[in-house]
Amino acid sequence: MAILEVDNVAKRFGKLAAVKGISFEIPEGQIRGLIGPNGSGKTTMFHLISGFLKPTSGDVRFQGHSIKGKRPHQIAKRGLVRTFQLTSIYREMTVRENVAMGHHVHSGRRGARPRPSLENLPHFESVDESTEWILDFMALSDDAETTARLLPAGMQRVLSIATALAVRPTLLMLDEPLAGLNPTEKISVAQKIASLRDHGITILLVEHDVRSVLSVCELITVIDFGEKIAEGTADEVTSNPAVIEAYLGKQSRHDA
Amino acid sequence: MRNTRGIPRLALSAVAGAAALGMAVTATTETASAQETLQVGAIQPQAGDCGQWGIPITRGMQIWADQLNAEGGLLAGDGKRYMIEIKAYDNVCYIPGEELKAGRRAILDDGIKFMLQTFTPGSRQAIAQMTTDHHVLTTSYGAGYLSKDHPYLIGGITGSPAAYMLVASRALTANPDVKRVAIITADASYGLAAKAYFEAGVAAHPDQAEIVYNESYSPDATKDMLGLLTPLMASEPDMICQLGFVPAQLAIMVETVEQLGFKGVYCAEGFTMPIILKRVPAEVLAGRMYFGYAFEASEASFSPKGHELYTTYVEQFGEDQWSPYTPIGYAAIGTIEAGIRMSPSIDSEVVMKTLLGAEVVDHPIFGPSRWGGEEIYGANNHLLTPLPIYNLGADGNLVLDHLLDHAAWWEQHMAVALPVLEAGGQVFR
Amino acid sequence: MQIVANIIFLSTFYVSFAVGLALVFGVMRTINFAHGEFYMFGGYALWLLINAFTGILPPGATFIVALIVAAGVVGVMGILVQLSIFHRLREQPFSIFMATLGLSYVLQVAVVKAIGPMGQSVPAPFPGFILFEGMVLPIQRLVVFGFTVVMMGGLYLFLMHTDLGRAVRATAQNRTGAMLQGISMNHIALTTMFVGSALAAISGVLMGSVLIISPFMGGEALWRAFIIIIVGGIGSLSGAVVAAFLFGIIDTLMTTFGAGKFAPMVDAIIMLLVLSFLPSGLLGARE
Amino acid sequence: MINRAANRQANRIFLRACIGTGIALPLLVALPHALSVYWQSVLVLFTINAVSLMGYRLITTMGGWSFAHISTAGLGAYTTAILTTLETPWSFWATFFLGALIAGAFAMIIAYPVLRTRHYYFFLSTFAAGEALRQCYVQFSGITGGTYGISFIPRPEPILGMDFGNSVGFYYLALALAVVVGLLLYRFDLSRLGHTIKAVAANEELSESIGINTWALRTLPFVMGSVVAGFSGVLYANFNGLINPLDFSAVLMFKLVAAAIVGGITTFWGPLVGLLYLTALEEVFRDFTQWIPLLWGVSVLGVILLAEGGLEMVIIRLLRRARRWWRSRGDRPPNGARQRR
Repeated sequence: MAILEVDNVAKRFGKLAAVKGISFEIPEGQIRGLIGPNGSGKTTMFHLISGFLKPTSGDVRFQGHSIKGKRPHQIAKRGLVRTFQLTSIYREMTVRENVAMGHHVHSGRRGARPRPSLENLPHFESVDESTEWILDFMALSDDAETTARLLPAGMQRVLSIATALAVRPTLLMLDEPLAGLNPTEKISVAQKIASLRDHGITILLVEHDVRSVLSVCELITVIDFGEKIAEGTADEVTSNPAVIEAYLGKQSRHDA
Repeated sequence: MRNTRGIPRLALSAVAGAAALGMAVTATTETASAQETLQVGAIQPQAGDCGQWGIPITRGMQIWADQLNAEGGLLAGDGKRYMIEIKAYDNVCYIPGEELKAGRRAILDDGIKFMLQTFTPGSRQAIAQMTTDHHVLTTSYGAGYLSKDHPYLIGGITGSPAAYMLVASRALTANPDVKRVAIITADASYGLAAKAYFEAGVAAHPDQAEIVYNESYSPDATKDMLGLLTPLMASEPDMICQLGFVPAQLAIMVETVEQLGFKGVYCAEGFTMPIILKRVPAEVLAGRMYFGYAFEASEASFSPKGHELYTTYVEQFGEDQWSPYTPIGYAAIGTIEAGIRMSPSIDSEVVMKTLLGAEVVDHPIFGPSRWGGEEIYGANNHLLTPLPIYNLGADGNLVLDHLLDHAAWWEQHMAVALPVLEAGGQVFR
Repeated sequence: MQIVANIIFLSTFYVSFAVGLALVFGVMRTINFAHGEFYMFGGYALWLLINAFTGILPPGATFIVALIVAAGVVGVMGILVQLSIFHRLREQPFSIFMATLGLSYVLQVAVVKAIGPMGQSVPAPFPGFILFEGMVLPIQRLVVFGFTVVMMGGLYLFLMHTDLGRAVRATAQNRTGAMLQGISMNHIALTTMFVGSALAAISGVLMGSVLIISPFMGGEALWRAFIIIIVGGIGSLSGAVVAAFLFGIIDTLMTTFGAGKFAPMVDAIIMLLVLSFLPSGLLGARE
Repeated sequence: MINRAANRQANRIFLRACIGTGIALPLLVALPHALSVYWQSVLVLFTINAVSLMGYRLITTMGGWSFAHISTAGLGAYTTAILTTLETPWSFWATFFLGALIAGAFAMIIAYPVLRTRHYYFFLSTFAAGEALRQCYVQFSGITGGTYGISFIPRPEPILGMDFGNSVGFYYLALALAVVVGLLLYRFDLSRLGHTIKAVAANEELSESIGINTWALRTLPFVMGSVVAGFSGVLYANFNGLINPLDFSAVLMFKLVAAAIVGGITTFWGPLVGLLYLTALEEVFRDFTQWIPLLWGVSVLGVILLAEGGLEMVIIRLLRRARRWWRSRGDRPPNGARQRR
């Protein structure tokens, strides 16, 4: 069953059509890549799915229910959590406090709603235990007491994913998680993403840099000028002439 | 780097804090030193926009004190001379809550027994109870609010707001051809009081004139005179009564309505002629500018003593800082001076009783005057001093147009004026 | 008909004051609260020079001297404010806002203490008026109108046809983009503060010739200008001009129909609604 | 899930604050008896302003500096002023709670427009909202007395043998309110909700994305702070016995903001330090009233430029340095300690 169904979603800003009717589905447990050149509308797409923008038309269904027009925090509560392109963390808090804050929807007396698909993630009774586990899992334990803004960029990126993980998402959307990282960091973050999927979390990631995505994603959706131009495995996509034209063509122009 | 930069800052803050603390201690322990000094309080705006009114008033009081001190002090009824010290308190632009705070400072902390304050009812009511409890004889340049329950509040002179009524009436009497009156006042408590009193003054001439324009403007919003006065001129008035503009604004007003074709007469509480005459020639305005509010010290004939105030002020602060508001504090505190001179003791209760008990009070500027106010305030605590009304002479100098007997006017016109004042919310019986 | 003239004169005033503030707001992305005091300095420059040169220079010439002197002196003050406050507190717009508010109190008291609290007015340097189609047109106001047009024209030429001006404009439209193109922020900030403050002073001289000059004239005008640039749209000079005329019309009509005392309430409500529901104003760029 | 450790920590800090208050309370109760009548009135106004500032600081924790606080307090003041001066007057105690409630309701209504704005836009939009409300006090003169205001507002009727007619009795009323409000708000500040509100202020986008209802958590402190303002307004009106639209004007709002800036808002007590500083400034230089606005301006400018974070940070740094010195005084080498660093 598809965990996320994007159904002919469009978004206009005044006269400008940023997204012109895009549809795709993500089956549960997949790592999906959403790629496209700069300005192709992929970040807008991300905002539309996570509720930070409201689609002009079309529908977004998560686990079978429409989430169109819902506020981002309501969507997050249902288990669809996103990160941001420019790393978003609580800069003045420690690493531990950041992750603990991620538990917001599970804190308090009523606690968490059980998420059946997350059986591979251990269950905890208290925020402290869960925080400890996530810090350990994301290899942040050594820096737990460090103020977040003092971490190197790569670690901040990992921290933002760790905070999102604390919400216990069933679908995690990562906005350019590998951009701006050095090669070693890229490998380690990519491994983390893969292991998240092994814990039962479906992942949608947006990348600008095609090469880094190809190795991780099972299926890739390519958009350009607000339209879907291709969908398929890494090999299919890279050999698709439309993709090469739109994407690599632009890339070479950009490089020149 | 960070640390070395931090040290002087910290040290600086610490020193500043210590200094402030030190000054606080000395300020509180310092008490009235000289025996023969009488402290007189002035609650007036001392800063900000309203300082344009409050500061000249306070300066006028200071000159009053300086003049008396130069004579060796005020000769009181007990035969002794007292040096006068003026203490100014800020009411932050006539905020009644701040008037009260200033009143507490003056009365509770400094032990002030004689004081001048703003005339607006809100400000007078703010400290009414405190003046009664602590026997603080409090004058103002007008009445505003008086009460039988608060005998220590007195209306020192014919000023705000009664003078507006008298000036409007005088202008109508002197110009029988004036039929259409425009009133423009600030949308503030002093402006609304003036509006009612202008109306009452016009009402005293029912067969002659009617009010054709009567609006309030917001003093907060930047006002372009041309835009403000065009609708007024559209009502084709032949007399304009204004209250709320500062002197420089009045000058621009006169220039603007002249340009818009106004040929009638003006009435206001005070015109600062030098700045007006820079804009409009004297021969055009001569005989058309009626004003009166306490007295105008720059005109020498009414009171030579009062004219000294003008020369001293101009010497000290410059001619362009002269304000028609300077004499009002000077005149209003004169009522207390008269009380102290005739009272057998300078105890404020005795002074109050002597003053209010006197059939006739010999005011240092206005001469013999009687008490009134019963009909408006339920208490005869308003000294109805005669009101000198001025006009502009053909040579560009001020002339004393008329000395109006307030008490007599009131007796004659009370029947028509009082209901108008009541409708305007000015009656506090 | 007089109403039409009044609308134009009032709008002229709003334009001349608001445009400098809009420029500073657009580029620096924060408000210089002391802008009102710079305007006030312009007014006092006129008053002092008129007093000093009476009998030496004709008032008209003094008026022009005052424009030049005030623009230069206050422009340098703008640079000083940039160096001492804006630059030190960059990236902290709220701190700048409050610091300049503190500065404006300091400058007001300084003028009260140096010159006195009494509001002043200068006789019109170009006196007289003309009658045209039933409208009274004071010559001084026509002169002010003319100078405002010249000032706007000069600003337009500067922004459109000089490299520095283009860089300022680029920064106002897109700060990050401008930085990526290698435009030096410090340079732009200094230029903007010089020009913006000089415009305030010029406006002060112009308005000082028709309105009252007091230590507090800046505060009143500033509140008005906030509303105008917010309604016009942050960073948009043309928006500021359009909004200035809009408020010129609204205010003149309200005064004409006897609702002048409600002006502060109406202004406040308009400002609240625009800020909340139309944050980019009439012509402002989306952020 | 429950965050036990954080909860325990918060309880511990709060207990310490309660004990501290308990120790200070007898001093605060005795204080007015050591003062002259005038200083008693200064103390009462200080306490009322302190209550208002505690509410203000709560609003700032959600990241916005409101400029409508004083006008909102005015709603409390007008509620009590109007109802206790009716021909059949209400009891003060009823208006006390009603006034705060109305202030809160107003905040709830304007929250919708003003909370859509951020940073100094928030400042400007609250300025506009506050000014619009204040203009209502002026223009709806049938109810509010217009520019004349309302005078001769009675003092609260005695309860439990407490007379509020004099400054000391009224001070105890204000003090009781300050202690109750202070402790409640302090506990709230330490609570998980309090932390979450600050997290929203620090990064609203991230907070929304991890499931925090940021709208609710920005509205909550705004409304709570306004309720507190309402309480302070009620006391202000009853203590002075009169109110006027001018009592809620921008000059006085600036004082409140200046107190928060000069004192700092990181800690709970920072704004109170600022208020103490400004009150002292005003009293010390009261014979130089014409200079007071300059002193305010210089204080605000000086703190922003020279002591980032306000006086609280200066105090914290001094305390930290003193502690370090205390600890290191035993093993400090005889000379050259600075050079080593």
